[in-house]
Amino acid sequence: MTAEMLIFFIFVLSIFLGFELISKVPSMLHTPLMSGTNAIHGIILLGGMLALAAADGFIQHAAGFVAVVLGSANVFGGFMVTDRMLQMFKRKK
Amino acid sequence: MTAEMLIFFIFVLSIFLGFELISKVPSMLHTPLMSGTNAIHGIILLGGMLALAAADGFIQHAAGFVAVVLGSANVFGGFMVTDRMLQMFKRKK
Amino acid sequence: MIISLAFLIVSVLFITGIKLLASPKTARRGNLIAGVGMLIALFAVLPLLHDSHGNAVSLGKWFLLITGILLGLIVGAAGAYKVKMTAMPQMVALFNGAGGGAAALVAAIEFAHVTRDSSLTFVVSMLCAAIIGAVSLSGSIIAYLKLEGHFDKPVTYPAQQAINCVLFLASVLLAVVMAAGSHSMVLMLLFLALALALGVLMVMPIGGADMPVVISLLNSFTGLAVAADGFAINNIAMIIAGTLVGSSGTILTLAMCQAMNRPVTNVLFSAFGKVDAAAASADVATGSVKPVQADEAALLLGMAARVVIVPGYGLAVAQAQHQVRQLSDELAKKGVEVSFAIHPVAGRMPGHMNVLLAEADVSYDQLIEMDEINPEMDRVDVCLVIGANDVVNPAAREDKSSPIYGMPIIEAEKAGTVIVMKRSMGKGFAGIENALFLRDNCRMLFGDAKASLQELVTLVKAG
Amino acid sequence: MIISLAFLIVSVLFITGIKLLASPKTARRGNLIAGVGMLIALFAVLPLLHDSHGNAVSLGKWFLLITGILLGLIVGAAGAYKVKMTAMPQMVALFNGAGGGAAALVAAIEFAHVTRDSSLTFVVSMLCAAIIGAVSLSGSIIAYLKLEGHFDKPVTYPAQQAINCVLFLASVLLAVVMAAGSHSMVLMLLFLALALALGVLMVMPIGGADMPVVISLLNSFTGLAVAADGFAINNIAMIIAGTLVGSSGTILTLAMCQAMNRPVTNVLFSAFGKVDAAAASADVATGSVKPVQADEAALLLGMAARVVIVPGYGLAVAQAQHQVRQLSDELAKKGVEVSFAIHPVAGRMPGHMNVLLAEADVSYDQLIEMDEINPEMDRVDVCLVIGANDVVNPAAREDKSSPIYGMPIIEAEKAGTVIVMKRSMGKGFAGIENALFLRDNCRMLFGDAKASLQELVTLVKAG
Ligand SMILES: NC(=O)c1ccc[n+]([C@@H]2O[C@H](COP(=O)([O-])OP(=O)(O)OC[C@H]3O[C@@H](n4cnc5c(N)ncnc54)[C@H](OP(=O)(O)O)[C@@H]3O)[C@@H](O)[C@H]2O)c1
Ligand SMILES: NC(=O)c1ccc[n+]([C@@H]2O[C@H](COP(=O)([O-])OP(=O)(O)OC[C@H]3O[C@@H](n4cnc5c(N)ncnc54)[C@H](OP(=O)(O)O)[C@@H]3O)[C@@H](O)[C@H]2O)c1
Repeated sequence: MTAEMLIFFIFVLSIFLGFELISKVPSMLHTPLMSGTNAIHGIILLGGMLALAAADGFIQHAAGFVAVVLGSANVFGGFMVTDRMLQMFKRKK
Repeated sequence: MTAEMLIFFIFVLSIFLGFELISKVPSMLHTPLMSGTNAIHGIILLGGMLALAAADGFIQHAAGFVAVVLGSANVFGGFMVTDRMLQMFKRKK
Repeated sequence: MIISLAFLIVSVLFITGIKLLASPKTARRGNLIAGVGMLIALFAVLPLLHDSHGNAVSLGKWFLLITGILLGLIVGAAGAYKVKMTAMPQMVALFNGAGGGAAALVAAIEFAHVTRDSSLTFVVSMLCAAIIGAVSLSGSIIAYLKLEGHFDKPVTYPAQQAINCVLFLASVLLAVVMAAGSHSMVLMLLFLALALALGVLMVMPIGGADMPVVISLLNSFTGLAVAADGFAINNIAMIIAGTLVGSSGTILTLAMCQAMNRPVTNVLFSAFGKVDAAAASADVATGSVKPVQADEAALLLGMAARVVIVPGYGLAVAQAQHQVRQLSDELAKKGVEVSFAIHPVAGRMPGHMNVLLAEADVSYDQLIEMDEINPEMDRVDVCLVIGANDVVNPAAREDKSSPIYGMPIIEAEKAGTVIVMKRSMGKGFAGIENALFLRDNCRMLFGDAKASLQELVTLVKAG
Repeated sequence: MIISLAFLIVSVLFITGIKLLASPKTARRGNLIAGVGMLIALFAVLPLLHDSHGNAVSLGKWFLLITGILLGLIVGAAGAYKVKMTAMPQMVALFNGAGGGAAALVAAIEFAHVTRDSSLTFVVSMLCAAIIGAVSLSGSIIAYLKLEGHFDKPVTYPAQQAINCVLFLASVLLAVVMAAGSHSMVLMLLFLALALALGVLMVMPIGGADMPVVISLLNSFTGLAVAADGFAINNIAMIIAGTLVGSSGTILTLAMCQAMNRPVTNVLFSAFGKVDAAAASADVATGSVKPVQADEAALLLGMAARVVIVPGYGLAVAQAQHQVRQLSDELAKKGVEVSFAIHPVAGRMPGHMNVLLAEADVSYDQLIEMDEINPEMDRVDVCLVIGANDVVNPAAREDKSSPIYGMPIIEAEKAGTVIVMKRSMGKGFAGIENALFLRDNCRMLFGDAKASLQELVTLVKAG
């Protein structure tokens, strides 16, 4: 089987896994969960880094730089804001 | 990434998926579920068919034939016995 | 090989993180675990970096890379720690937009590297990443602005569905042209512009209170865009992480709509709230409501054995979370059993009441979910409804013609006495009358929630 | 490409099937969907068949293939439709053994094709498939024999753990030798023989009543063996299906143990039931038990407003499911509200009581799960315990030193009157006394469940 096909299998399995992982979340966790998964797609930062590294010429450099900044804000801001939200759900002493 | 590595990814994702799919089954379904998944690993029949097709010499043919018979019994018997079990769980009219 | 294994570990950490995030006790740990996964991913990608000729990355580029990451970190951290608790959804919208924008930019840069030999899968995944990422970017910005209150009402205009359709078809056409071999950068820019416009136009007609749902949807969009980028640049961690977010985000969006008992299509396409918004502010219900003064209400509360407080959007508007906690403490001192009944869509974002009360340090053992409190409601002496309206509206159970018919509610009317605190007979989010206020056992305590609560606290303390 | 897509569809159907199997309403559909997946897989593999030189398969081989499949189908169908309802676990054990055997054989045949150029992954996966498959085969056969009652007691012998360890290490050693390059078929046969012995020795010491757990574990073993075969022969559908069964089977095994409140290690390694088996049959409890005659019991039942029946292993032994249903029908005719309280591990396999009562056409609306009935038990007039013992033993809640302490039980003792139907003061599976029988509100109706029930039916009808 081609690598492309195998990757497609991985894609499909991930879809099902994503569905299963989230079934039946209590509604009070909807916002933190949205925020937490939001942080995870910050992995686009990797894409930004790869693109910036391979950039040629001013425009590509500029675009790559912006992508890295945005991706980095997504990752770090995302995890931090989620943590702050979840910190509030602590049980009283 | 090598195809072998991709397959390993698929393996790991399937493990997680298997875990997630079965979380929180009511105990009355334990036996049918055991029986149903038992039927699914009957897919070894495919392995038996491939092995028998590629067999050389008497011993390999014999072993392959036995593998096909066992695999086929696993598949067909498995699905049928599960269906018979589940048929009993019907709601009365 | 080692890098691949690192990405496998990253994927497993993300999966575990999401799983733990879905349960209250482990949620925080889940977020940390996913964060560790992300750090590993950041280091694992370093050996893969190279310039367009396959050579090692120059010092200048390293400088750019590190500056960019640090800049993002600073901006992100500042946003995350400065934002007020109740403005969290805005923040999430912005971070999501950032991710979408990054995904679109990465796709555009990769597009510049497309040659005649590039495979179709490569080009198509890039085009998908570009359009979805750009829609997510502009959509998130509009969602942010709406949540900040910059558009009072859903913006509607004639034939909006038709215009969106035309826009969408135009971008698909453009995509086909590009996939067929026209790799001009001008077309790419046009394509991105169309996508940005599409994002704006899609979100503009949706009511501000539905923004949490929209953000959740755009969140799953960004996930898919990241996965598509992952296909294009052949990075397995991006594919898996993006897809997980894409599919779990979709389920989450549906779960949010379900909690409001509205189909997702209704949220996205019906400009809910538009129709009734005007009526809601002006119209004051008539009928025999029985007002109550603060001193009598304090008496009723002080004598009760069991009080259930139903908080709603008005409590958040009044920023009275600390006052309600004081009241609950004072009552507890008098031996009254106080608990909070939390409706899943009270307020304007899922978990709004939990976050609000948590800010005032209300223990979550005191919070009871709707399904648990309803069967016990007839054993409750006083039900104190603070700034909630739709979530206690009996029409949801009784009136088939009501727009909220079928939505599960907190059955406040079953309690011995119901005291409703709000400023007027104003309507709630759904813009409909509430027959609860006319019931025999219901008394209205008019006024801003914060002021009234303060008064109650003083009276209960004194009494 | 098309074949790959077919296997993708097969995987999706298996995933969906397993998901649906996990919920009572959709379980049957789930099984059908998985079955459709299997049929697609069977056709998708046909284009991949070729002989060892890569040529098309000869007619003779097609004949063998088809005969083999038909033979398996006939044997499987005969087994599936002839078996008695209560012998289902035996049947599942046999089918599971068949799968394990097939996996081991496939691995052995592939081993014959190993050359100097074969990759290590290939050889290692094959060796894994061979050992796990063979263990599953022989283990399943022993489990089958135990369930059929061929070994009365768990077979224990000195140093069994040590012997198993030595056997296991020996096979690992052999595997290392083979992986290192000795591809002799003799070694392979020795390896298989060791694995078969290991399977026998692992299952022999385990008590017969724990066989459902063992079968579930061996089921997940077979899944893993199939996945390993899939790695070796590079078939993605086998990898995914096998792994899904392997991991879901593991979870299922743990869930079964949890329902009995015993750690899985205790089930597998402690020869539970052995120690107490002797005592259980001889010892008769003393103390003041209050026997009751059938006529008085019939009176009590007839006058009750609400009766809850707790069926147990004894009902299955007596094959009295039809009689109990008649009794419930007769009582219902008199206006008595009758329901059945189902303990998760009543009987000797999970769901045993459900299957048993379903056979007698008891509607599953009448079946109530343990957690639901317990809070209502004090509003029940008569609790009729038929052939159940451990699952109503209050020691599980009260006596910290009891081996079943901590197991959730059906709280029969809370009912107005408890009537226990059994043959003697004999102990149940756990081999311990039951203080319930000595309670003031408990009356014993001694005798075989079938006979006693028949009597009760006649008396209730007449009365
Ligand atoms: N949670 C979510 O994720 C989400 C998302 C989108 C939509 N929604 C919708 O939002 C609604 C939530 O219901 P709800 O009962 O919480 O709120 P609501 O129905 O919107 O009612 C809020 C009430 O609070 C009162 N109020 C406003 N400011 C106040 C103040 N300063 N002091 C005292 N009272 C004040 C208002 O009445 P006065 O003007 O008379 O004071 C109003 O009737 C539901 O319809 C839900 O479907 C929820
Ligand atoms: N369900 C599972 O998956 C599973 C698996 C493994 C182990 N187990 C274990 O099995 C036990 C099940 O509990 P249980 O309460 O159902 O059964 P039990 O505790 O084993 O008791 C069965 C009782 O039925 C009586 N009996 C036997 N034959 C009878 C007949 N012909 N007529 C009337 N009574 C008869 C016996 O007493 P007399 O001899 O006095 O008649 C015995 O005390 C639990 O300990 C559980 O952990 C269950």
